[in-house]
Amino acid sequence: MKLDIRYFAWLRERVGTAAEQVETEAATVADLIAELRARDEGYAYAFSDTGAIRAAVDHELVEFDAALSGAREVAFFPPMTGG
Amino acid sequence: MKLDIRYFAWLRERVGTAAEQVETEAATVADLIAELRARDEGYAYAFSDTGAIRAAVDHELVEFDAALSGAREVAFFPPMTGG
Amino acid sequence: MPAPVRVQQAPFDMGAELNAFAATVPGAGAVVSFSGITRDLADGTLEVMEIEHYPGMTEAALSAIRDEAIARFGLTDAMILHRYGPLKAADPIMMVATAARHRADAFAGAEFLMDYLKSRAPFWKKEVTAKGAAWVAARDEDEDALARWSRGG
Amino acid sequence: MPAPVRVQQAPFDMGAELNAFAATVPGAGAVVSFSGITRDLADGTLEVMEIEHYPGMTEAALSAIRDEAIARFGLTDAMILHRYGPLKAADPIMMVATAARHRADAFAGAEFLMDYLKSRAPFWKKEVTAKGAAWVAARDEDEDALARWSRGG
Repeated sequence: MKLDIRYFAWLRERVGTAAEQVETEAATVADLIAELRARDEGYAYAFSDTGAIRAAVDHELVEFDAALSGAREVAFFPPMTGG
Repeated sequence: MKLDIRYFAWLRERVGTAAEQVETEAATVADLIAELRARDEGYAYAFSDTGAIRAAVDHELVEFDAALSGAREVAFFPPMTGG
Repeated sequence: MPAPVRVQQAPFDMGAELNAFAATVPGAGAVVSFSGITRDLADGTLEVMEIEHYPGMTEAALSAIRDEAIARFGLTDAMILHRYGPLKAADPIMMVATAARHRADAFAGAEFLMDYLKSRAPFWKKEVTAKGAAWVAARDEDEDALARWSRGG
Repeated sequence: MPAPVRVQQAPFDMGAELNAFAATVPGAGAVVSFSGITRDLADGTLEVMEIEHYPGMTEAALSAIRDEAIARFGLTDAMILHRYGPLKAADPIMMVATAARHRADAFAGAEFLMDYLKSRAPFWKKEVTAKGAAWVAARDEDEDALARWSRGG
């Protein structure tokens, strides 16, 4: 399936792009992270501390075991600091 | 000693005056209440439920056992309802 | 700069008060305001809400409550404004505002001000309808609300 | 009437926002506002605070938080406004306001909104000085503050 991926804050800076489209068969967010991390050193570094990363699927915060079936957009970012 | 006494809210309405000056030897607020209550039926009624009455001496909330020596103004009123 | 404690009969503009307060709190990251508004009776018959107070004691009590809140929560600043006299439904009655570096202190300071002001500042409300007038009774909840500030300092 | 959830780059006037909000909450006796203000660094060197957000998700998250607060505390109404883009020290960043019949719900609703918004709305802050830029780290206290809302319902 095709997935739009978006990156924010220091995760965006580390992977070097704000958005990309990937072709993937990842079943869960965790699977997708493993795929991305295997790409190159930049991605491996960006995703090295998954405790400091949050994920959203189609604008909804999810845990890493969330399924990707039917998903259109996945986003990765550090813990939020609004307010 | 001479004391200015002030009444507020329904206590004022029941005693029928907002302020008066009294000559008293009352040692405490409780003594003063006893003196006032003994005056007439209106005062007796006004001070019948002392649990519903608060007192201030010289603008400071006090308990009924507070001493009156040196006091200039004593005020009686129901529980406050500001805000 | 308006005085930090005001007791007045005149109406006030809560937005203008908030802006004036927020303009004078350098270094604060959090500003909280509370505004109390005259509520109509359940059956919509309120003609006037009369607010009586004790001139002299009122100002002293509000100043003491403000000083205590600033010291206790390390507030950058705090203000209290309270009206008296005849009010109509939907009229603003009073307002407090607090400023602090962080939000927890600004919120706690404002709640502390309100809890003390409700039960310790000499104001009394009387609801007047076509059928007569009745003094508003103090609520047990308001007295209970004070108790939380003596726990744990 | 302004939209109850707004995400914008433009500055806002917190006093005007408070007045506009308070004008539309009939029956409420209590209105609480919280305004967040950009704080300078301890050594006064902040040049810009950059706020990044996730368009689309931000609005959805804020709307969901607002709906939850209204339902949970029986609020008359609630509003949330949050800026993004480059801000300077002392610039207002964001604001929430709540209205309820009684003060306890208005305060709790505003604190709930702030606690959720801090850790659950997709905003990220970056502090820029002459020496470089640093992303603001999430504070453990902010995550802890969320926990209180799951106790006791």
